[in-house]
Amino acid sequence: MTSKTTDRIATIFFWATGLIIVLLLAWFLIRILGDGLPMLSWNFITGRPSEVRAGGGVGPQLFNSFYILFLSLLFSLPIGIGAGVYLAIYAKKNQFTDFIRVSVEALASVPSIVFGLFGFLLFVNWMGLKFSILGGSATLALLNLPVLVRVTEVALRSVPESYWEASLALGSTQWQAIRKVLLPAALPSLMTGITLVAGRALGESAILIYTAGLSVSRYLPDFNIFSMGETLSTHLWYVQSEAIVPDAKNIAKGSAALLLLVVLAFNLLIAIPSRMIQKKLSGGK
Amino acid sequence: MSSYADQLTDSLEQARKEPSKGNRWTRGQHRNDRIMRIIFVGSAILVSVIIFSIIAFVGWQGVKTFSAVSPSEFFFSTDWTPSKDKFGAFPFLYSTMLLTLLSVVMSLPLALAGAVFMAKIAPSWVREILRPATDLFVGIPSVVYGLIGLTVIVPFLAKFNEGFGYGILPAAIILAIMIMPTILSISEDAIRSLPGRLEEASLALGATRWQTIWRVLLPAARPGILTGVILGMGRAIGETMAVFMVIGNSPQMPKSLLSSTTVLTTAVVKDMGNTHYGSTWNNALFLMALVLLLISLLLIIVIRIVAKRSELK
Amino acid sequence: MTVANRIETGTKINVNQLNLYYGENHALHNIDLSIEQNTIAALIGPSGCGKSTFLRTLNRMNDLIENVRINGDIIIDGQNIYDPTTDVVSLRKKVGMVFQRPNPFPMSIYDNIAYGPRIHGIKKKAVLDEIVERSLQQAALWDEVKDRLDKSALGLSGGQQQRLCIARLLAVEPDVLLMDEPTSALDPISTLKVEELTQVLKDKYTIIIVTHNMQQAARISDYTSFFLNGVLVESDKTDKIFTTPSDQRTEDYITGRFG
Amino acid sequence: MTVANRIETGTKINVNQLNLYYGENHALHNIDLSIEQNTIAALIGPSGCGKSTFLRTLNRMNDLIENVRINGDIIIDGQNIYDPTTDVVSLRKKVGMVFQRPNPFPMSIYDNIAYGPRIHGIKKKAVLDEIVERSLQQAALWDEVKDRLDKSALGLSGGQQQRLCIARLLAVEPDVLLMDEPTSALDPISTLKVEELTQVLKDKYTIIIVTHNMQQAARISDYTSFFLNGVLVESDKTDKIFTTPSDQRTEDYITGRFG
Amino acid sequence: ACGSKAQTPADTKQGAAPAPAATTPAAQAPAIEGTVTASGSSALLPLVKAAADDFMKKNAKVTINPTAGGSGTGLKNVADGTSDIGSSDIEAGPEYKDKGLVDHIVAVAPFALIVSKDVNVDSLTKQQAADIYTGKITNWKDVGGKDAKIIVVHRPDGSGSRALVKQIVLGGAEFTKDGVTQESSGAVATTVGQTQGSIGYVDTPYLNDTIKAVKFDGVAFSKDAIKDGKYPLYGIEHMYTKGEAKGATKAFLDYIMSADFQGKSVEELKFLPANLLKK
Ligand SMILES: Nc1ncnc2c1ncn2[C@@H]1O[C@H](COP(=O)(O)OP(=O)(O)OP(=O)(O)O)[C@@H](O)[C@H]1O
Ligand SMILES: Nc1ncnc2c1ncn2[C@@H]1O[C@H](COP(=O)(O)OP(=O)(O)OP(=O)(O)O)[C@@H](O)[C@H]1O
Ligand SMILES: [Mg+2]
Ligand SMILES: [Mg+2]
Ligand SMILES: O=P([O-])([O-])[O-]
Repeated sequence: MTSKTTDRIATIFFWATGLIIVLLLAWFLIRILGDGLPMLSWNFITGRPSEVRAGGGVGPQLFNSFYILFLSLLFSLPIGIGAGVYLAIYAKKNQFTDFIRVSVEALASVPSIVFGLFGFLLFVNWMGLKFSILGGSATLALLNLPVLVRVTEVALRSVPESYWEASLALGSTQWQAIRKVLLPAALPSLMTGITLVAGRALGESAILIYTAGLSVSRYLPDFNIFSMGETLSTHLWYVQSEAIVPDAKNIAKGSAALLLLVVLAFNLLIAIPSRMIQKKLSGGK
Repeated sequence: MSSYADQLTDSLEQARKEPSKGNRWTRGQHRNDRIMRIIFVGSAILVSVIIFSIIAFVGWQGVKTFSAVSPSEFFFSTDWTPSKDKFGAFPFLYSTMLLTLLSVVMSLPLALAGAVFMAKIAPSWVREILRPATDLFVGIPSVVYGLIGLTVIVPFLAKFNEGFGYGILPAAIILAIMIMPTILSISEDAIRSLPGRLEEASLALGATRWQTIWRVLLPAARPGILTGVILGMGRAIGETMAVFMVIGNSPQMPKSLLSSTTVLTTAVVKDMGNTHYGSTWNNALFLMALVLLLISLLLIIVIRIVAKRSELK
Repeated sequence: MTVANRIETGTKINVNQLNLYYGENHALHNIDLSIEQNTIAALIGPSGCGKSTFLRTLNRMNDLIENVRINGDIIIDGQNIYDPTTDVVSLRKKVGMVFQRPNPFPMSIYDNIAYGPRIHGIKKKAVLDEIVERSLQQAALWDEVKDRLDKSALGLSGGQQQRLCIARLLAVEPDVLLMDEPTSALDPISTLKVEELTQVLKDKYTIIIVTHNMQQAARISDYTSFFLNGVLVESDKTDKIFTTPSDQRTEDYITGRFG
Repeated sequence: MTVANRIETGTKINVNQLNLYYGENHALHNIDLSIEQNTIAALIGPSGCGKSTFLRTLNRMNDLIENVRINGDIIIDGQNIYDPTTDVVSLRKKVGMVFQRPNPFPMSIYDNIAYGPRIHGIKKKAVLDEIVERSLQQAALWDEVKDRLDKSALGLSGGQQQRLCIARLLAVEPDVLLMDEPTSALDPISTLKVEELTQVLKDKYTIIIVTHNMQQAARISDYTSFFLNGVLVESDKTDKIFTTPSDQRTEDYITGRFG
Repeated sequence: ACGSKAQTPADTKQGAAPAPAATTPAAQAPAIEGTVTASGSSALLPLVKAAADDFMKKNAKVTINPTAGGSGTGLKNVADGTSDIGSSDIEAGPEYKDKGLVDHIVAVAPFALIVSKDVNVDSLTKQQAADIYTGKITNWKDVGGKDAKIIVVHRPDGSGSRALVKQIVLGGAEFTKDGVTQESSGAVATTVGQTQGSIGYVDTPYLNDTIKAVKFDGVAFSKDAIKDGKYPLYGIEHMYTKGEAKGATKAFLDYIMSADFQGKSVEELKFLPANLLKK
């Protein structure tokens, strides 16, 4: 076989792989959305779940998904960004920095079930929060934290060094340079990173089953952080495994589709402004 | 001319008149700078505190198991019968390893080929489609993967195994898809971040694209690819819900790839809710969580070694 | 104005026995140099000889790099800038820097120029407006950009960007301008504009410029210093260096034997 | 050997009305140029004028870049290399290239040199051994590395790496060597070695070299072409270009009025 | 102004009691408010959920959060205060002796052995069922069916149902480790429904038409069969509180025990009233 035939075969093979990946995704999407979209109705999306009879909705779960996500980001963003800024900018190459870096990587590698256990004992039991939105979002924040640190660090590092030098050479303090130049310039990639974190958090179930519980408040929306907070993905788990409502299968399909749509929408919602900022920053180039 | 000189003296005079204002502002900025620095360092320290409290906590709770169960029983016995005080966790460890390896092996060809395709072959518009597509794989919640495993893969495999489709194989298929984007995107970055001059050098010597990829790019990107594989492994080891739905959950050694078994994560979820805090059984579950944690940390160390080696080169 | 004239105005910068190490790498060896007020000093030498490194010691930008060790004195306006009590932030305000590649911030032209004054506490719009206009005019850029001040600075051409960076620097009213190959990324016409600009600016500022282009050094500078492997080989009036250098290595370099 | 001598050996490369566009950017305008066998042709001009772009059209390295459009003819040994039937892979084997920054593969010195022969199907150890030794000797590197052939090529100094890249190229036995600023990242001594090497190689190869350093062009080349903004301003014997250029712009450039 | 701020909450609290009474004359007692969490037995879950639905309709300010997790989970959660009510199909074990748990027997929950529809066996003796679940019999032909492998579906160790099967059917012997374990009764029903040749056990509320309940020792499940002692597969459902129930929790338990709920809803939900066996 000549090297040129090999090359041609390899090229075909690589294109085929690309195609397989796309087809695989398309199959997932068609399967999930195809099965689930017909289940979606206004009533399903906003309605309260029915425990025994068919025809309930997932309104509170949808609300809780976002509420818990919001709270967990509220806890983890400041710390995550803070630590990320430290690593990207202040950290000297020394043992302390290495130590922090290893900690972040270690935290990132913790299996979510371990976070679940930790949150369950720390927040649910010891701190007496019971199964609650607060307990769930605090634990989820631990999961988000290392990813946010990394995202921040990477985003800041990808800002050209020249901005940093230019600002300091004009006599700014480091904090001024970070706040006025680096963070704004890093914003688009920061936002993309946060979207990924959010997508992951929206889909998380192992952690929340143990900390936020599998039931919802009777009120919608209920902003009480101490009420139980079943989310869409834990609801999906619950419905497919133990629900007795006759339409459990349909609810599962609908929830899966809704969950996917939410993640998609979230990506779009953040991607668009982040593209716009990017465009503005780069002067339309 | 004169107006310019006037301006200059004006501004100088002004500076002399209000030196304190500028100073106060500068002092304030310096203070802010110091405060923010403390905040950043504090945040960084907090991250360390969190991971150490998790390790300490899980470790402390898990190690208590050894007051009732010998380490050799826990790690090497295959008999897990808590009602008879038998806590042999070997089947879980074994299945975890097997499942992880299998899912990486299944995932790797697709992920690597996809990475090469996206980094070097696909025209940019195809890449623009593929990149968000692989991100979307990450966005699909694990429960949904599990659901598909349960409703599609398990029944399908059942056709070939006397009606039984649960076990490591369906779990590995699901995991292979779940970790594919991780391996793919990290490998792609690794390949893409290779200096373009390597590729140029090879092509300029009359190598075909395939020869360049196979002989130069992939070997040069090996550390990055390895990192991707290890991170993918980490994900596979830690995945819980999707695996739980398809693996069968029997506390026994798998007799084949289609035989009900349990991995560490699912062993923990299955019983954590209903064992009493402080009981040996419960402690054993924490010990499993600790083992999971240690395996994950070990993988991190491996990554760092790999990274360091490639740095030295 | 002749060179002799300007020497009388006094020494602005005095470098004594400066040594700099990047970790193990001894990058600057016993540099002694003094630079007069309101002159242009050019630093030349082959790649890697330490020109940029030296330039960056003058506003302590090397502080940002890890593992840098510096000893020796640099005295600017009678004050040793490596004294522990020196406020680095105000030093950098006073000794401004223009980089090889234009590095405007990803903001509007206006905000780029106003950046410096703002971080130094000026908030009044009217004052800022005035500073922006004055700085752009000084940098010979006002006419080209006055109608698009709110557009991103990244939309400017390379040469415009470089003049913007100079304007941005002038807005904080420095005394000394450090320029590290300010034209090497620019086309010939932009280069010419920046060169002309330096000639105007030297009436108010002391300028130190690193350049690879010996003709440029000859054209614009009053004094030239030749570096080689971290050593300051020779420093003298520019016409002297380019006509009758005292060191053989200088001669080899300017006649293109290497580099 | 004089220049006149060599012209008789015939035209190796003939470029006719070559135009190249990077998307909207018209980077090369109607280039006409012919290059004689066994000579060294230097391409000079300010940064961004299209020297590298032109060089890379000669072995179709620009094919790798998206959105490049090329028209016009390039005829090497009587064959139009932009003909659809041309085999790019064998073209590149014949027209080899050395880059600005040395780019050895992250493998052993031996494997670097053997890479080319191997991809062209040579497997026998004995043959490879011989090729490696011969190529390294031609590149004047054999003595320095013969005891460490199995060590990583990245451990060599910059100058050694560049000669390694030349040796690697010689191992595939090209006809034409394209060199894009091969010494600009090297120290003076390494530069000298590479320059000497080109003088030896021109007996067997046709060499086209891009350089920023006009003295280098004057020292080593037989012909010099001056590019400006994508236009080939002037092309002639090197001594003619450097003494009595016919175009004002060439004169301005070589006397350092810009660039 | 300072004083009034401090007083406001007290005022509203006092005022809160009569207010609903005025607006909803039907309500006789002062309005109950609060959140009650109930976790535990998945067998009992349908009943708790139904009761919670009804109870919340009657009490506009109460949220009941019923979840499952298994009997073990319920006991554990109520003991450590994570839940207000812990439900279980089995009595709390000795480890809960000193936790101050108070038992409320709320219903009798019959369960059944279920098989997938392709299994042509309608009845199993206790011995056959025991042999299947201990792994001695692994093919349906050994119990009169066609030649097909038996796939057993279990509940996890913390499940009350599993404990009951172990106690009633296996006589305390150990389960085989083969087969599939599912988190909850609902999942067992689903799995058996979609897996050929499978057998499992679920509480009768989970029976549906994708699965088939087999007779036990020739007796099909019915209220009378249980009452007469002919059908032994049932559990006594307990709801535990930590200490005596108070407030909303008490009201909720009272509602479940009320004649109204016990008399009608319990049987509608395919459970049997708590006092069935005492009569
Ligand atoms: N951040 C750094 N860390 C370590 N070594 C450095 C660093 N920056 C420069 N060096 C080394 O110091 C020496 C002088 O570098 P410098 O950048 O000052 O040279 P230069 O004269 O400005 O060269 P060029 O003309 O290429 O800009 C070089 O050997 C370089 O490798
Ligand atoms: N890959 C590319 N895509 C788009 N434009 C390019 C690309 N490469 C070069 N150009 C443009 O083409 C023009 C010529 O570039 P080229 O690299 O050939 O110049 P050069 O003479 O080699 O400069 P230098 O001396 O800096 O290497 C420049 O305007 C450059 O911006
Ligand atoms: Mg420099
Ligand atoms: Mg070039
Ligand atoms: O969930 P259980 O009813 O079996 O404990």
